[in-house]
Amino acid sequence: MSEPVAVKLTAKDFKSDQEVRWCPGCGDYAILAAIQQFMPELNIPRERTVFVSGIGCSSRFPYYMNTYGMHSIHGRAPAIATGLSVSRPDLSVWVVTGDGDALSIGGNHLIHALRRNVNLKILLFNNRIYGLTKGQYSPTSEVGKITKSTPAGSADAPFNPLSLALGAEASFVGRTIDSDRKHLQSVLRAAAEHEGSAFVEIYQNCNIFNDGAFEQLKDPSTRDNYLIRLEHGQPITFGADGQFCVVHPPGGFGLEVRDTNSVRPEEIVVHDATVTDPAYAFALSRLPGLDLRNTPIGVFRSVDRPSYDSVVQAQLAAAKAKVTETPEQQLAGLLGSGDTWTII
Amino acid sequence: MSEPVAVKLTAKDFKSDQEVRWCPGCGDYAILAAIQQFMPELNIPRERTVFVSGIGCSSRFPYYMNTYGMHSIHGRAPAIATGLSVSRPDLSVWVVTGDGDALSIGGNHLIHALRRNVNLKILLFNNRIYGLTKGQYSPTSEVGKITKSTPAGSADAPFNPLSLALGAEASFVGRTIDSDRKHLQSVLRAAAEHEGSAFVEIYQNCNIFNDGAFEQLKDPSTRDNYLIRLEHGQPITFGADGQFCVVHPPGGFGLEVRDTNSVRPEEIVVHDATVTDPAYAFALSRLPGLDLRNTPIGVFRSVDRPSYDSVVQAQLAAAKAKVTETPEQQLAGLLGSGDTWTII
Amino acid sequence: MTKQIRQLDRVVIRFAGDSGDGMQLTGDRFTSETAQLGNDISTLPNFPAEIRAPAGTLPGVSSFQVHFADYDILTPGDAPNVLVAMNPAALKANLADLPRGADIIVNTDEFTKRNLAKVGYQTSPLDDDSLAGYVVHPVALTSMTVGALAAHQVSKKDAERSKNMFALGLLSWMYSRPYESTLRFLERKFAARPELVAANVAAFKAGWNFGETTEDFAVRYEVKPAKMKPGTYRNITGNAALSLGLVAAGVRSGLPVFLGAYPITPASDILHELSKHKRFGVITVQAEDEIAAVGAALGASYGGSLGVTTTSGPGVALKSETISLAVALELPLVIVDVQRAGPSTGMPTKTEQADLNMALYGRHGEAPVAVIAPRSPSDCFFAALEAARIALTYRTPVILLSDNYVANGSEPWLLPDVESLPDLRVEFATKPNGDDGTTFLPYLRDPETLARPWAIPGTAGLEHRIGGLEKADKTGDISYDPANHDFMVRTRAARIETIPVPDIEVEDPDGDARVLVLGWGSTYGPIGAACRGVRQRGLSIAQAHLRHLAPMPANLGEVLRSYDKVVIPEMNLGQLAHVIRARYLVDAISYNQVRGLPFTAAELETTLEEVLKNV
Amino acid sequence: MTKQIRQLDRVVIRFAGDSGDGMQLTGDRFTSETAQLGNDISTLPNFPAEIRAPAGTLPGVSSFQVHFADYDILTPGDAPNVLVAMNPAALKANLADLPRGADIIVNTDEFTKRNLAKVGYQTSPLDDDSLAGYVVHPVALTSMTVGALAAHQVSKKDAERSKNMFALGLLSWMYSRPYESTLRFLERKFAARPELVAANVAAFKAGWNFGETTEDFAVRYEVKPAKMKPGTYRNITGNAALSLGLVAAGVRSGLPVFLGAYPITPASDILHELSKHKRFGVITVQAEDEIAAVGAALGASYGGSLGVTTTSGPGVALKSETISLAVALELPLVIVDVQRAGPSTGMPTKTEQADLNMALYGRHGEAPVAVIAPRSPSDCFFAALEAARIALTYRTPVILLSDNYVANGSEPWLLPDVESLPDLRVEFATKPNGDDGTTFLPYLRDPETLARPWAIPGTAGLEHRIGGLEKADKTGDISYDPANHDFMVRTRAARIETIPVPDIEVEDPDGDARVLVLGWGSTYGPIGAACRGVRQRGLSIAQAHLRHLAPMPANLGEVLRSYDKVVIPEMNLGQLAHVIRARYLVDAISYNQVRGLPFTAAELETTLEEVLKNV
Ligand SMILES: Cc1ncc(C[n+]2csc(CCOP(=O)(O)OP(=O)(O)O)c2C)c(N)n1
Ligand SMILES: Cc1ncc(C[n+]2csc(CCOP(=O)(O)OP(=O)(O)O)c2C)c(N)n1
Ligand code: SF4
Ligand code: SF4
Ligand SMILES: [Mg+2]
Ligand SMILES: [Mg+2]
Repeated sequence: MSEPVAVKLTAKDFKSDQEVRWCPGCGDYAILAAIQQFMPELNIPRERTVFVSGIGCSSRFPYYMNTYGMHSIHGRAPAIATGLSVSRPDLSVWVVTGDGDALSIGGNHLIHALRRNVNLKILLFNNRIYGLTKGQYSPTSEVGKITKSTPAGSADAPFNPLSLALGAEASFVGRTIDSDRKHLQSVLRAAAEHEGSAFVEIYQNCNIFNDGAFEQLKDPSTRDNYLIRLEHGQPITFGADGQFCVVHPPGGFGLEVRDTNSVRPEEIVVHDATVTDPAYAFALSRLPGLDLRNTPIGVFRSVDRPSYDSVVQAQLAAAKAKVTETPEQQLAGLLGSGDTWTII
Repeated sequence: MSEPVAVKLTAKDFKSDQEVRWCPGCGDYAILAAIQQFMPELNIPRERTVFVSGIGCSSRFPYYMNTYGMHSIHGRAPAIATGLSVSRPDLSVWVVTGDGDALSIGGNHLIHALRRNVNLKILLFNNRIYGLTKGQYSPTSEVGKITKSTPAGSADAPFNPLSLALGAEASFVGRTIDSDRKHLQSVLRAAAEHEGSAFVEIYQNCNIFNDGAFEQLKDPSTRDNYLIRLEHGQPITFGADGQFCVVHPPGGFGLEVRDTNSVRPEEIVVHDATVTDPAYAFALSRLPGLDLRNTPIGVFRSVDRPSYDSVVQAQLAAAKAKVTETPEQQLAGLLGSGDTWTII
Repeated sequence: MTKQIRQLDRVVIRFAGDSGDGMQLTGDRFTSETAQLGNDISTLPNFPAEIRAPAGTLPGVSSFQVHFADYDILTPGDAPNVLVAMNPAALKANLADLPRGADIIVNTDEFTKRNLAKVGYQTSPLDDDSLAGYVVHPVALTSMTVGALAAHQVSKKDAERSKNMFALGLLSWMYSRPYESTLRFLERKFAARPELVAANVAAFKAGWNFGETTEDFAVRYEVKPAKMKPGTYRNITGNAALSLGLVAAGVRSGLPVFLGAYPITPASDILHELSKHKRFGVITVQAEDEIAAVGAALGASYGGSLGVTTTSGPGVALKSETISLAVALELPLVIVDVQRAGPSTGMPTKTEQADLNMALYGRHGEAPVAVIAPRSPSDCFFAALEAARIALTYRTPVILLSDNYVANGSEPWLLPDVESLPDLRVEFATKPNGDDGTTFLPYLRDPETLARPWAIPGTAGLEHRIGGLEKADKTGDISYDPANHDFMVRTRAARIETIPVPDIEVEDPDGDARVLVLGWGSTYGPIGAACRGVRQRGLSIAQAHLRHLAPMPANLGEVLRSYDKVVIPEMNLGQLAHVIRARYLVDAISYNQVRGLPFTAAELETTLEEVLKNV
Repeated sequence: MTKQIRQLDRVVIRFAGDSGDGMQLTGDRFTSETAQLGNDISTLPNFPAEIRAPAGTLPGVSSFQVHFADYDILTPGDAPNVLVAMNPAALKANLADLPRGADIIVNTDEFTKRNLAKVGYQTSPLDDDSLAGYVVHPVALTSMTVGALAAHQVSKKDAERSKNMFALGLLSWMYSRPYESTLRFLERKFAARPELVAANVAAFKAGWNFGETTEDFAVRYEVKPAKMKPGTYRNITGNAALSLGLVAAGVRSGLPVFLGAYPITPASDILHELSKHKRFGVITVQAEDEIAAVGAALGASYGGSLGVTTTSGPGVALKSETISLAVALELPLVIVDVQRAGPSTGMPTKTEQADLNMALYGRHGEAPVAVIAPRSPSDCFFAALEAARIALTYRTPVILLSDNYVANGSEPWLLPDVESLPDLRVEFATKPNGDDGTTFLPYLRDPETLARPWAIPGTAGLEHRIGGLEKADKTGDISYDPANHDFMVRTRAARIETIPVPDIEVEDPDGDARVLVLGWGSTYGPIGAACRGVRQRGLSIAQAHLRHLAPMPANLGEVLRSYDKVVIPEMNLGQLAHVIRARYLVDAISYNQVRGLPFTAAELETTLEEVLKNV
C-alpha cells in the first residue's frame, strides 16, 4: 500500500479535470484543497487510491480527485467500500460522506464498518445540515433547530458522531476542521497510517444553509479559547499561553476544564490516544458544550486491532496454502466430492 | 398511560390463545413467562399495550401476548413503533427484538430511536446468534466464532450493545438475563417507569444454536462470582459475601474489579444510574471480560431528558392552542391563503 | 413618448439568470401579478442540480417560464416569445429554445470578457450577428438598478441584487401587469429590513419607468383575462396542492395525518409544507431514512392515523419491503412518489414517468397496491384526496405517482368549497365481529369492499396480533395452509382489482375520431394541447387520460377497442403501453421521450399527425 | 421366511416425523443409497418454519419425499406410495396426500393418548377404521430400536434418537437398497463419538433384519437402474449446485468470487456453502443487511471481482436501489433470488415464482437487467454459470430466479467435464481508448456487446470517476443534457435486449401439437411430467421452457404464434403470461396456483387436457 512511486506527485496531480461545483465560499473547497495537497505525501500511486462517497454536497468529492472514484448512493458508501477494500487489499480506500449521508440513512453501514475495523479512511464532512436537499436538519443539528422541515424547531437530540463511533468500537477516531489546513492534514496523516477503520469528523461550514455553525472555532477572537488541540503525549492545555487545561476530577468519569493556574501540573490530563479502553476517548468526546466551548480536535483514539481485511486475507491465505492443484483440478475435485456413482 | 384499571389483571390475562412455538428449552419461554407475570403490575389496560417486533425467533413474542401486537419485518420494529408511539401518546409501546434484528439489519433504526428518545421500551433478546435462520453468527458473536456462515471463524469484533446504545445518547440502558425472573422484572419495572426510550439487553439462551452462551452467569458455581448486580445508590460489590468490588482507579477512565478486602470502603464505586454524563455508564459497559467475568446487570443509566413524543405533542398543542375555528373552517382558510383572485 | 398597445392572446416569457439572480422569485411574482389579472397560466421552473453552481457558468443557470393567455391553456408553452437573460450563460443555455423573431432582453452589464469566456463565447453575441434573427433589447440592468438606488441606504451588493426587481418592473410594464401584490409581497418579505423594501420597490419602479420612457420598447402588450369559471382562484404548484390535499384528507376523514418522510428532491417541499400545519394535528417526522419513514407512517396507520410517506424513485425502491408488509397487514397507507429522471440518482431535478412499473410491480410476491396519478399541478390536490379515500376505504397502500413537472409547475386553481370535498370518514372496529359475539376476527372482510376491520390499539376487547407471515382467512392466525395461501393471494388481488373507480372519459369533440391518444399523469397538458393543434388543422382525434393505473377503469378495454389505433405517449420507454397491451391485447403504439423534460405540444402534434396519416 | 420380490418401475416414499426425528437426514441417506443403485431420482424436503416447533404438533412435522424410478423422471412425485409416519402428527399432516392403497409404516410407540390428543385425534386412527383404504404396517420403532441397543453404551435418549436409522434400515431392505454408503456416512458423522457410530449402525441393521424376518413385510421390491447417460453422477440440491456454479464461474473467469450476503431462508445455504471454498479465493462477507450485502458485492465488482449477492424476495426488495446503481455503473453483478412465498414475510419455507415482476420491473427509472431462471436442481449449476457469463460479458446486473423447490430439491447430476464449461475470461481495460491515445473514456462501448470498459482501480493512467448521476455517453462525465439522457436510457435498454441468448426449443414429439405449454423456472419438471401424461393418452402437446426471461429468445414470438393456444402455468398470478401477452399480443391462458407447493403433474395434466378439448 505504500510502495514508493518513481515520480514525486504534487497537489496538481490529484486535481481532476472536472469543474468544482460547490457554492462559492463552501467549506468543502478548503477540505478539497487540503486533501489534494496532502495526498502526494502518502506516496501511494494515484491509481491505487479510491474515493467512494454517498450522496450530498460533500459526496461530490470523488469527482474532483484525479484518482479512482465512485459517487454511489445515499448512505451506502461504507458498504460499497467494504467490498472493495476487503477484496482489494492493495488499494487505499477513502470514504467521503456528510452528516446526513453517514449518520442518517447510512448510520448502520458506518457503525458496522467501524465494528469490523474495515481498512477504510472515513471522512465525515459535518455541516450539521442537509446541504444538497437545501436545508433540512440533520442528525447532528442542535435541538430546537429551525429548518425547512422543522419550522417549530427540531424535537430530537443530535448524535455526537465521535461518541457514536466509540460506542461502535472504532479503533481510530479524530476530529478536525475545514479552515485549518495544517491540522486537517495532520489528522489525515494519522488516519492514513492507521491499519483498520479511521473515522475523522471534519467540521465544515455550509455558508448557504447553516452559515457560521462553527464560527466560534474559527473566529480569531474566540478560536483559541474554544478549541482544544490534542497532541499525543502532551498535557491537554489550550487558550492563550495554555490558560486552560483539562483535568479528570477524582471520582468522576468525565473530563473538565480548569484554569491552568488553579491546578497542579500533574493534575492535567496527558493525552494518550493509544489507551485500549475507549472510555477515555469517550470522555473526551463529551467535553464540548452546546456553545462549542472546549471542543477537542486531533486524534482522540488510535489503537491497534486486526483489520477485518487482514483477517479475511489471512483466512484465504491459510486455505490456499494447502492447495497444490490448478484451479481447474481443484474444481473437478470439488464437483466430484461427496457420494458419487458412475454409469458406464 | 397509567390510569388504573378497574379489574386487577393477572399473568393469565396476558397469555394469548396462540400455541407457543419456540424450541423446547429456549430461553425465550422464561422471558415470556416473566413478562406475562410482570405486565399486570403496570396497571395499564391490555388494550393500551402494544408489542411490536421484527423478525427472528424472539420476534414471535407479540403473538403470545394478549395485547395489541405487530410482528413486522426484519429490523424495522423501532421505526414502526416510532410512528405508533409518536402518534398515540396514550399507548404503552414495547419493542421486542433480537441481536440480529436490532443490531444487524435494524441498527440504524435502533440508534435513531435512542437518540430521539422515543417513548419505547426496547427489549433486545441477545442470544449472540441468528436463531431463526438456523445458526449464523450475529453482531454480538465473539471474534473467531465458528458458525454455518463462518466455518473458519468470524473475522469481526462484536458490538457491545450497551456501549453502542450509550454512544447513541440513550437515556435508559439496562441489562438482565432470561433465567432470573425477579431481576428481569425489576429491570422492566424501571424501564416502564422511564419516560423516553428504555433499552434493555436480555441475555437469552438459544439451546439449539448457541447453547450455554451465558452459562457462567447461570451456573450456581460461577454465577455469583461473574455477575455484578447494580443497585442504585449502593456500593458495587459482588461474589460471596461481597468478596469483590468495583473501583475507579485514580487517573484511569475505566472501572476495575478488586478484592473487597484489599480496598478502602470509600474506594468502592457507589452506583448512580442518574448521572447525566454517560461516561460512567459507558465505563460500566466495558467491564465484562471475554469470558463474561464481571458482567454488570441491572439499570446502568436512567436519566431524564424530554422524550421525542412529548416535544412533538407540545408543538401540536401549542399550534392548536391558537385555533378557534372548526377544522373545516381552518381548511377553507388554508386553501384560500396566499394571493388569490376572484372571477365573477 | 406614447406607446403603442397591442393585444395578444397568449405569451410565453422565460426569465433566466444565474442561480443567485433570483429568477424563481421573479417568475413567481410575475405569475402572481398575471393571475390577479385573470389570465390562465401555466408555469415551469427549471433549476440546476447544484445548490449554487459557480456563478456565471452554464450549469448555474436557473430559469422560470410562464405562459399566460386569454383562454384556457394546458402547458407552460413550448417556446418562449420573450427571453430575459441576466448573463451570457443564461443567453447561451436558452437560445436554442427560442423561435426566430422572439424578444430577448439582455443585461448588458454582465456581458464582460470574463463572463463571455466562462461559457465559451469568443466574441459577444451582442456584437456579432449571431442574434440576427431575434429582437434584442440590450439593457444595462445592473448599473441602472444601482443608479436608481444611489440615494438608498443599501450596500452596493444589495443594490445589485435588486436588479431582478428592475427586470420585473420592466416586464410588468411591457405586459401591463398590476403590481400591487408585488409591492405587498416585498413588504412582507423584507419586513425585518425596511431599507431593503424601499430599495426593491425603487428598483421595480425604475424598471417600470424605464419601459415607459425608453425608445427601445415601443410597444406595450395586453393579454385579456381568460374566460374562467367564476370563483376564487390561487396559483398553485403541484407539491403545494398535494400537501393541501393531504391536510384536507385529514379534515374530511377526521383522522390525524401522519407524515413520515426523508428529504429528497423533488418531494421535500411536501414535507416542508406539511410541517407547517401542526394546528390541523398533522405530525411530520423527518425519519433517518426512507425505510424508517414508511415504517413510521405504517405504525401511525396501525394506530389510527392516515399514514403518509412522500419520496421520489430511489426512496420508493427502499420502501418496497415495507409496502409489501402493508399489503399483508391491509392497513391504509399513502405513498407519494414525485418522480424524477432515473435510474439510480439519475437527474434529480428533471422529470420522468418511469416509476410506473415499480409502483405496479416492484415488490416481492404478489403484492398488489392501488396506483393513481395527477394530471396537473392543481389536480394534485384531488389526487391526494382520492389516494386517501382508497387507502382508508379499502385498507390498502396507495401509490400516488406525481412527477417533477406537475410538482414544481403551477397553474390557477379554482378553490373548492370545503363542504363539497368527499367525506372520508371511516369507522374503526369497536366490537367483536365473530359469530359467537365475543371473538374478534381481524381478517373477516367487509363483503363489499373486501376491507378488513381497522381495530386500533386502545380498543378494549379487540386485542389481536398482525404480521407479515401469511394469515388464515378471517382469524388472521399464522397459516401455512396451501389452500388458504392461494385464497389469500387471490383475495388481495381482488381487493385491488374490484375497487370501483370512475369510467375513463374520452374527449372527442368531433365524435368521429379513429385514433385515441391515451396518457397518464403529467402528460395531460402537452397531449391535450397537441390534440387541440391537430383538431385545429381539421383532423379528428380522441384523448383519454388515466388517473387510476391500478385498478384500471372498467370501461377501458371497450374504449380502447373502439378505436383503430391507440397511441400512448409517455416519458419512459413505454410502461403504460406494456400494461395496456398485456391486459387488453391492443396493439398500442408507444411514443416515448426520456429527456427529463415534458413533451412539447408541437412535437406531439407532429407525431399524432403522422399516425393519423397512416390510419 | 422367503420373501417375494416384486419389480417396480417407480416408487415415491415420504418420510415424515417430528422436527427432531431426523427425517431430512433419513431421506437424504435413502436418496444416496438409491442414487448408488443408478435409479433416477427427484426429492422434495418440506420442513416447518419453526426451528423446533413443539414436539408432536402438526406445525412441527418435517418430511422428505423421494421419487425413484428405472426411467428418467421429472418430479418428486405427486402422491407417495409409502408413508413412513414417525408419530400421529406426521400421519395426520400427510394422510391427505396418499392415494388409496398406499403403504403406511407407523411408529406405534408414539401413538400415545397424549400425542394423539395433541393433534386432535379422539381415537387412535390405528384402532378405528379410518385407515381402512391403506396398507398399514404398525411397527414399534422406538422400543425395538431401544431393545436392539440394549447392549450398547448409549443413553436411552441417544438410543431413541437412532430410531430413524431403524426406519431407514427397514426401508432399505424393503427396496433392496445398497447400504455401504450409509455405514460410511455414519462413521464420518459420528467420528468423534464411536459409541454412536456403533449404535446407529446397529439400529440400521436391526431395521433391515426386522424387514427380513417379520411376516408383516411379505414383499420386497426392486427398482432397476434407469438408463442414464454414462458418466459420474452425484445427487445434488439446487442450492448446492448453484454454489458450485459460482465457484466454477470464478475458476473459468479467473476472477475471485466475492459473495456479499445476509442470511435468509431459503438462500442461506449458498452463503454457508461458499464460505467453505476459501481455497478458491472465494470471499464471503456476511453483511449487516441486504443493502450492505449487495453494496459490498458491487464494490468488489468495481475492484475486479465477480460480485455476487444471494437472497430471497424481501432481500431483493431492499437491494433494488443498489441494483439500480449497478445499472447506471454498468458493472457485472449477480443477484440470486431464491424465491419463497410472499408477500412480506409470507411463508418463508414454501416455494413460489412471484418475484418475476420484481426482477423485471422492480426498480425506479428505466433500469433494465438480465433475468434468468434454472429449471431443476442440477440446472442451477449451469444457470449460475450463465448468469456470470452475461454479467461479465455485458457488464450488467443479472438476476437469477431460483426458488425453494429447486433450491432444496435434489436430483442426480451428471458431473460435467471442467474443460467443457464455458470460458468466462474477461479483459480489463489497460490503456487509454480515446482517439487521442491518451484519454480514457469509461463509457465508450464495445460496438458488439455495448459493454463499457472495465477499468479496475490499480490500473495506472485510467483513473476515472463513476456514479449514479446520468453520465454523458463515452466520457462518463455528469450530464443533464436531455438528448444524452434519452440516448443513454435507450442504450441501457438495448444493451439488455440485444444480448444474444439461445433460441427457445420446443419439445413436440408428435410434431402436430396445436397447444403449447410455456413455462419458466422450477415448473419444468411438473409441466414435463404432465405433458408426458397427456401424450400417453394419445394426445399431442408441445412444451417450451424459458431460461432467459430478459432478454427473451429471439424466436419466441414466432414459436408462440405457431400454436393455436398457449398455456402458461405459473406459481403466481400470471406474471410471465402478462409479459408474453404484452410483448407478443398472444392471448396466452394463464394457469395459476399459489399454494406454496410445486404443481402436481396430475393436476396439470387435467388442466392441459381441458385446454386440448377446447382447441
Ligand atoms: C435514497 C435517497 N434518499 C434521499 C436522497 C436525497 N438526499 C441527497 S443528499 C441528502 C442529504 C445530504 O446531507 P449531508 O449528507 O449532510 O450532505 P451535505 O449536502 O450536507 O454535504 C439527501 C437527503 C437521495 N439522494 N437518495
Ligand atoms: C429482510 C430480511 N432479511 C433476512 C431475513 C431472515 N432472517 C430472519 S430472522 C433473522 C435473524 C434472526 O436473528 P436474531 O435477530 O438474533 O433473532 P433470534 O432468531 O436469534 O431470536 C434473519 C437473518 C428476513 N426475514 N428478512
Ligand atoms: S449548500 Fe452548503 S454544503 Fe452544499 S455546496 Fe453549498 S455551501 Fe457547500
Ligand atoms: S433456535 Fe434458539 S432462539 Fe430460536 S427458538 Fe430455538 S432455542 Fe430459541
Ligand atoms: Mg451535511
Ligand atoms: Mg439472536
